[in-house]
This record gives sequence, structure tokens and C-alpha cells, in this order.
Amino acid sequence: MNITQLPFIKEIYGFLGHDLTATVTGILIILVFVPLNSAFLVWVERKVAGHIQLRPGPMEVGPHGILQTLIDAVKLMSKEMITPKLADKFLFWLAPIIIIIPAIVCFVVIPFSPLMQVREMNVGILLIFSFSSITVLSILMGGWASNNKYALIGAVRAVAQNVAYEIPLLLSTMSIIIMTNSFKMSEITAAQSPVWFIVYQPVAAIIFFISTTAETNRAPFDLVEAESELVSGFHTEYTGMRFALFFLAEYTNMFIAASMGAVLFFGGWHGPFFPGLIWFVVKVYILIFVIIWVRWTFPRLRFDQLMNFAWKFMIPVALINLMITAIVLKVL
Amino acid sequence: MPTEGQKKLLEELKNSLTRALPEGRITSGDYARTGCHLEVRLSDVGMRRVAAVMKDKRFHLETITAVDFPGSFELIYLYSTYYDDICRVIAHIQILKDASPHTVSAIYPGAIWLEREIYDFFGIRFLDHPDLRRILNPDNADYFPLLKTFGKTKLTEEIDDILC
Amino acid sequence: MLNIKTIDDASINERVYQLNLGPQHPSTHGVLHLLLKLDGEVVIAADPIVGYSHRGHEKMAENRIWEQFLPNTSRIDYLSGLIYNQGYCMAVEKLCGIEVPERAEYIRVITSELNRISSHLLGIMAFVMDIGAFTPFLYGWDDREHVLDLLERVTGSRLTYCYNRFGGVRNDIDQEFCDGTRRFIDRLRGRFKDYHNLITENIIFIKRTRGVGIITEETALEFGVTGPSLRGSGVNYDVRKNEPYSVYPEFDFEIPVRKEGDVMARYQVRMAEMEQSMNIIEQALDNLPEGPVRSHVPRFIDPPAGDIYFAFESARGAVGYYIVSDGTRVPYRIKVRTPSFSNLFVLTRVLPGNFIADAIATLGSIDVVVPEIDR
Amino acid sequence: MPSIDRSADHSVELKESPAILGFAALQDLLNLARVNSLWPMTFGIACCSIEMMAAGMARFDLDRFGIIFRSTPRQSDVMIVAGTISHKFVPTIKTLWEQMPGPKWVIAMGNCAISGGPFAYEGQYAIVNGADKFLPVDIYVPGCPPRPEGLIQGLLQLQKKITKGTIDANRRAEKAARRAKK
Repeated sequence: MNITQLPFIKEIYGFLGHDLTATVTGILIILVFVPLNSAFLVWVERKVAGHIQLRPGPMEVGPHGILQTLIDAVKLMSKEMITPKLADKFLFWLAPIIIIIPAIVCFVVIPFSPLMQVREMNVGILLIFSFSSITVLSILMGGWASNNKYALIGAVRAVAQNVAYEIPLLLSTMSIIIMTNSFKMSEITAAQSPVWFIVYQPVAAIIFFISTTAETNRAPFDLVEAESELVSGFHTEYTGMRFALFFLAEYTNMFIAASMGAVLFFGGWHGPFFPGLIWFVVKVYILIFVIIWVRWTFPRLRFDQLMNFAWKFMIPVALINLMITAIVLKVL
Repeated sequence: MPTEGQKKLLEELKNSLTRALPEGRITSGDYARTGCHLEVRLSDVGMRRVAAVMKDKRFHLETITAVDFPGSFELIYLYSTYYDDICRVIAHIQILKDASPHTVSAIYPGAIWLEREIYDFFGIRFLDHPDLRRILNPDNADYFPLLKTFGKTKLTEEIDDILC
Repeated sequence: MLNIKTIDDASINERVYQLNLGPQHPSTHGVLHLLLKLDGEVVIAADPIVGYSHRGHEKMAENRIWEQFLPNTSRIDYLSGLIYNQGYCMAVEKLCGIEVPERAEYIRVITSELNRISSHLLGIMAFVMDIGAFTPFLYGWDDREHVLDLLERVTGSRLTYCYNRFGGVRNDIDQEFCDGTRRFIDRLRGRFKDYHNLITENIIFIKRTRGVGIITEETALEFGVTGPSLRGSGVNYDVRKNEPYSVYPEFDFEIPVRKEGDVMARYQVRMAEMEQSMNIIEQALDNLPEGPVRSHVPRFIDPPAGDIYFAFESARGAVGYYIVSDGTRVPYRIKVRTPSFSNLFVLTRVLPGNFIADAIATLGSIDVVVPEIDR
Repeated sequence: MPSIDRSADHSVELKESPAILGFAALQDLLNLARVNSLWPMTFGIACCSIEMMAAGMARFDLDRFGIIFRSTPRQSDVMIVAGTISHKFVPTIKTLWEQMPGPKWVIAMGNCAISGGPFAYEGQYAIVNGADKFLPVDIYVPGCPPRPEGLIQGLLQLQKKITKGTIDANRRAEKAARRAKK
């Protein structure tokens, strides 16, 4: 007697039909999963940073401080919400909302395991890229609306940085898509069953990894909220829950970037004998650990070096890599 | 124990200073007790000429300070050299209480802040100084703290009865 | 570098906006207000505004007897408190002609050099944190805590010391302190390998510091810059070597000098200077003479009338006490010539033409302590 | 002697943060959350700032208590006044204090912030004798500079003060008194 026969669910199932209930339940699971996961990621980052820096990290709240981020969120909820007097009220209020939406929508197409994928879309990767470029819009909105010089500089930097690093990101993913000639994420993972794509495309993997670190404004590219230069970048004027939303979005973007890396290069849920989901989560968290590790070891790039690195180095290399893959595919 | 390099430099300095400042009293100081090799005593003006001589001997302006004596202010210019053996020249310039000496910031740009500090503490206004405003005290302060007349300075008798 | 037109160029003027790296800013090492005029991200003019932690040390000197000014000296530059203590005591001893026993001189040199290492550790790591790497800051502090433990054993305080007295030091050092210092030095030498491959060979650090914020020898001469900022520009001036005081002539150590004068040069000079301080400490510990640590000095000294200028080398540059005494028990005037005052002012000449990130890196490499500027 | 305008002091008393819901239990839960993630503002003035940094570093590690140093006043709850307050700096501290949101507290760290410390004497023209002249100080951490353990004890004392909810206790006491009078 499968689940659809239960009294309560039977009516909904009958009313919505198979597809819609699957999507609705998938989205509900995502809405629960995203805040929990980013809270967990914030805790992981503070513990890993602590141990890198010879100190224990949060210990007070729960065993080894596991509830620390939850307590932070509750505290931020109870803080007074200040809108600066000369701020652009509507944009100031809208920016944190706009930054959350793409972060959640991108989860729809991520193949956690062969049967756990909310919606199999044939535009898979394209959807993630298009939505992740909306975050830049909200950063600019937040920076401009809060009428603060530091926030404005941070926002302007964010736009230039994301535009510069969107192109190598797309080019490196293109070389994968040429190989599998399909945007479907599940097909890409399926095509990697014998050999992962990182074996065929090491250069594209490196370029992808660097540009996702830049895309999610993580050090050494965190010029957007450079602690020592711009006080705290575009969210200088945000208090309470609005700041928590920015914080949440940053860590969710990091999770999406890591999961895309896992899907494109490390064979998604492929793995010897564990079930698919375990392999996927392990790979994603290893990638996230590397991103955190990079943050706490490297200093910050200067803005013009950042730009030169993208335009003069990453894009040409990505183009050449794309060309070589095309030629090789043609020949084979 | 001054080395001959120092002696030669001191000789040169003495001659060029006497040539530049005929009215000044130039004596060689006792380094062990006062920390300076050459003392120049002047009254009223001449700080720019001293600075010019020092600049082309490649001395650097260590500091400018002032002391509030009962009769007059005494501006103290200290020059010392980076290179070979140390040689420090101190210029004591007596000026009247309401005199306004000339700035040396044209020759030593570093003097801009030093003179601003003296104005801030003593109220001595320097002639054609680039931006003479207060540096350490709040801008709306109406007092010059380091004058002996400002604030309550404990007389030595009071201190004696406290300590004995 | 960028060919930036000066401020009075008409076309620039309406695009210039003012950004104050305000009194409260994560990378101004205290309360320094750096008023920047910016065109986009490029600094056109920089005007440091100081005085936010002005406490009137020099006015206090005129209201206190000679001994009461001792605690003030270590609060002027709290990162090299022992060095300022030593300087003030030596200036007054020179004025009154007080003899200091040999052992006390050696202890003063050992504690001052340990203080210099702890000050450099904090100065370098705070500068590296301004560039963006947060982790070395904690490693530097971990070493610094070891130095603070050693100094606390002997002097009783961690930061604002009052350990020197006229005629010697307050109490003697014991064998435990000497062994602890030797263990610390071996540990720090090992730790230098980590610093070098975490920071010096870090490609991003090199790109951020090479050729940035160049102070030429000529500018240094005009502005009176001293200390590591000067030695980074190729001038071999260190008061311990050029104008030897205390027992420094008995140790052989050389002065690290770099030619380029950029931010990286100043960083390398400070790292090399720490190694030299370690050599000095080891030599001082090896031939530490026996004997009393304090010569007999009356409880309240009455120095003869007269003035004296005594210069010595702190972690930031050449410090000088200009003391005027009128023969009474209260000093007539004490002027403290602090190096950061001139080192900071050089920024108005060096910063224009750089980016904001370079301005912050240059400010960090000058390693200012703000209460030392404000006195 | 410049006297800073005392009248300005009253404009900065602790704005009572309205209790979100009347239930004491929920208020206690919120207090518990505020206590375990006190975010101070990086705002060191003089020597005490070095000991405040030492408290945040590897050996004493404030991160254990969930305390991260935030650089903007907008995201911080505690203002640790670490160092001597000079007259020139008073307006800036007031603006920083007013920029901080919602339930906020002040820790006066070091003798200078408590009473002017070693720099308070008869003829002093430059400093304000203590942060409580113009800020509602909650916790005083004595010492010149106080040891990092002293600052951590001060923070724990602040936590005790918040969770014990003396502010709410006073309000409950007033309500009881009013009811008794009726």
C-alpha cells in the first residue's frame, strides 16, 4: 500500500495529480533543507576556521556549539530593523528578498540521487546560471539603496566581479556540455558512470572552481565585503533579519556552487557501493571544505588584479580548452 | 671619542653655519651630557637659514618643539643625520611671546605637522604655513594646554608635603 | 603607477568624492581618521586626522615628579612599553649622571628586545590581516602570548610595563626566565619557516605588496621617517647601531636594509629585524654578568638644571626624549619625539595615485600605533 | 576648562526595546538567544584594545561563547569601550552608539573607560573621566589594561545580567507595585 493510499494524501494526490504533488513535496523539502543546510554550513565554517587557527570555535550552545547558528538566527530575529533615513526604502527592503529566491530555485534541478531530483528539466544547467546571476542584481540594489559610500563601492565591485567571472564559468561548463550535448543534469551524471569528467577536463575543472569561488564572493575574491577595506561591503547598513538573509544566501550559493562542481566534474551520485545520495553529499561537502580552507589561507586580491586575472587569463584559457575539446570530439 | 669623519663634518658645519648666521652663537655641545654635538643659539629669526644649511648637508629634521619660559618662548629645532656617524645639531631660537616665526615647511615638508602641533599646544602662529589648524585638540577648543598659565600646575611645595 | 592628475584638475574635480576611513574602522589600528579624496577607487589626496586618543602626556609630565612619569612612558606606545621605559630612565640617568650596574643594563636589553619581537609580531600580522589573510594574525598572537608569559613572570604586567627604575630595574631575572627565553627563541625560529611559506612565498601576497606604496630616500629625508619604514627604503639608520646606547656595542648584530622601499621591503625588514633581536637576546643571555640589579639612588632625585635630548630605537623608529629640567623635583618640559608622528605624515605624499586597497596596505606597512601619534 | 554639554547626556539613555510578545517565557528565550551570540563591535581606542584582541585570539578565544567581532555598528549588540575617551572622540562614540540597533549594551573596559584611569587628575583638559558620563554603561571591567580573562568574566557577567533580565524584573516589580496600590 504505497503512500498515495493514505486518507489525507489521497485527496491531494487525486486533486493535483502525480507530477504536481511530486514537485510540491520536493519544494517543501527544499524550503526545509535550505535554511537548515546553510545554518549547518555556517557552523562548519566557524569550526573549520577555528581548528585552522588553533582555537576550538563555538562550544557553548549544544554539543560542540552545533546550535550556534540557530541561536544567532533567533537573536538576529529579535533585533531592531533599522532603515537609514536617506535610504531608498523600497529597494532597501527588496534586496534581501531578491537574494534568497534564486538561491532556493536553483535547488530544483540538482540531482541529489538517481530518484531524488525535484524536477528533471532539460534546461538544467542554464536555469542555475540564469538564476545565480540575479544575486548580483540584489547586491547592487542593497549596496545602492543603503546610501552608504562603503556599500556603494562594494556593490559596484560586485557587479564588475560577477560579470567578469560569469564568462569563464560558462565557457568551462560548455566544454562539458559539448561532451554530453545535453543540459539535463541527470544525463550529465549518467554520462560519467565509468570515468568522471575531471579526468577528461582537468583544466575546465580548475577554471570552474576558481570562478565559482569568485562568483560567490568568497576569499581570495571577497572584495565585495572586504572586512578590512569596506567595513563590511554591501550589507554594512543591514541589521537584524535582513542581514541574516544575506548571510543565508551566501552560504546557499556556496552549496549550489559545490553541488554543481560535484555534478559536472566528480560524477554526481556515482560511487562504488554506497547509495547515490551518500556519495553526492560526501563530494559536495569535500568541495565546500576546500572552499572554506582556501578562504582562511589566502589574502585578498586587489580589484584590478582580479579583473586582469579574469579577462586576460581565465577567459583565453577557457576558450582554448573549449576549442581543443571540440577538435578532439570532432576527430574521435 | 668622536671619529675623524664626525670631526670633519662638524668643522664644515660650523663654518657654513657661521657664514649663514653671523649674529648666532655657535658652540660645540657636550654630547655625553646633552646628546647634541653642535648648539646654535639665535634670537628671533634665522630658522629658515639654519634649515637651508642643514638640508644641503642632508640632515633630517628630527623634531621641532617649544618651551614656555617666563620671559619668552624657545623654539628648539633638532637636526640629525642618517648617514655614517651620528651628528645632531640643536638650534635654540628665543622668540617673544606674541611673535610669529616663519615656517620651514618649504624646505622640510615634514615640519607642517610639527608646527601645527606647536600651534595647538602653545598658540604660536607660523607665518605662511600651508594649513595652520589644530592637530591634537578638538577644533573648537579655545585653550592652548602646554602654556604654563593654563590649567592647575602643582607647585613643588604642594608635591613636597604630599610626599614627605 | 597610474598617471593621476592632481586634485585641482578641473575635469577630475566634480567626480571626486570624500570617503573617511573614519575613527572607527577595522584596519586603522586604533582611532585614526584617514580622510581620502577618491576618484572612483583611486586615491587623489589623503589627509590623516589625528588626536582622537590625545591624553596630554606632556602636560601631565609638568604636574608630576620624575618618578611619577614612569607609568606614562609605557602608555605612550603600549606595544613597545619596555623600550620607552628604558629610554626615559636612561635619559634621566644621563641628566643626573647615575651609574647603572652591568647586570641591569643586560636585563634592560633582553626585556627590550623581547618587547620588540612581540611588537613586530603584532605589527606584521595586523598588516597581513589588512591585506586579507586572517589566519597568520592568530599564529602571530600565539607566539606573542609566549613572550607575554615570559615578560609577565619578570615585570608583572602583559602590556603596559613599569619595570625600569632610575639606576636599574625593579627585580632580578631568574634561571627559569632564561631557559624559557631560550625555548621560546628555538620555537620561534622553527615557526619562521611556517610564516615564510604562509605569507612571504604566497603569490597573492607578493602581487599585493610588490611595488606598492614606495617611499623614496628623498621623501624619507624630507619627512623625517625613521625605523623599519626608512630601512625599507635603503637607508641604513638604526639608533642602536648609529648612536649606540646602553650595552648594545657589546653585541654584534647587523641592520637589515632593503632597497626597494615598497610595502614588501618594509615587511621583509621587520621579519629580518626579529631574527636580529633573537641573536641579541641569545648573546645577552650567554654572557649575563652577575651583580646587583639596581644602584643606590635616593628615593626622589633632583636632577641639575639643563636640557638633554636622548634618542633610542623603538619597534617603529627613532624615539627621543627632550627633557628640560629647572633643578626642581618636577620636570619643566618633557617632549617625546615619536616616530609614528612623522611616519604617518609621509602618507600624504605616498598615497595619491594608489587604489584604496593599496592605501590600506601602505598604512598597515607603516605600522602606526595611534596613541603614540596623539600622545 | 571645556565642559562638554551635560544636557546632551539624557538624549542617549537606553531605549527600552519593546518586548515582542507579552509572554515572559518567550522574552526569556530571546534573552537566552541574545546571550549566546553577543556580537561586539571592533572598536578599540588604546591599550585596552590590544587586550580585547588578545581575548579574541587563539588562547582565550571568544568564539567559544559565540562572540564574533563585527566591524559595523549595525550588526553589533555590545559596544566595548576599550581605552581613553578624549573630548574629540565623544561625538563619534555617540553616533556609533545611536547607530547600533535594538537591545544593546555597553561594557566599559579598563580604568580609562571607567573613571579616566591613570590620566584623570586635577588639570586634565583632554579626556572625559569615564564612559558613563554619556553612555548607559552596563558592565565595568577594571584593570589597566584588564587581562583577557577579566574581559571574558565581564562578558559572562553581562550574560548573567541579560538572562536574569534585570530590565524585565524592574518592569515586573513596577507592575506589581501599581497593582498593589490599586
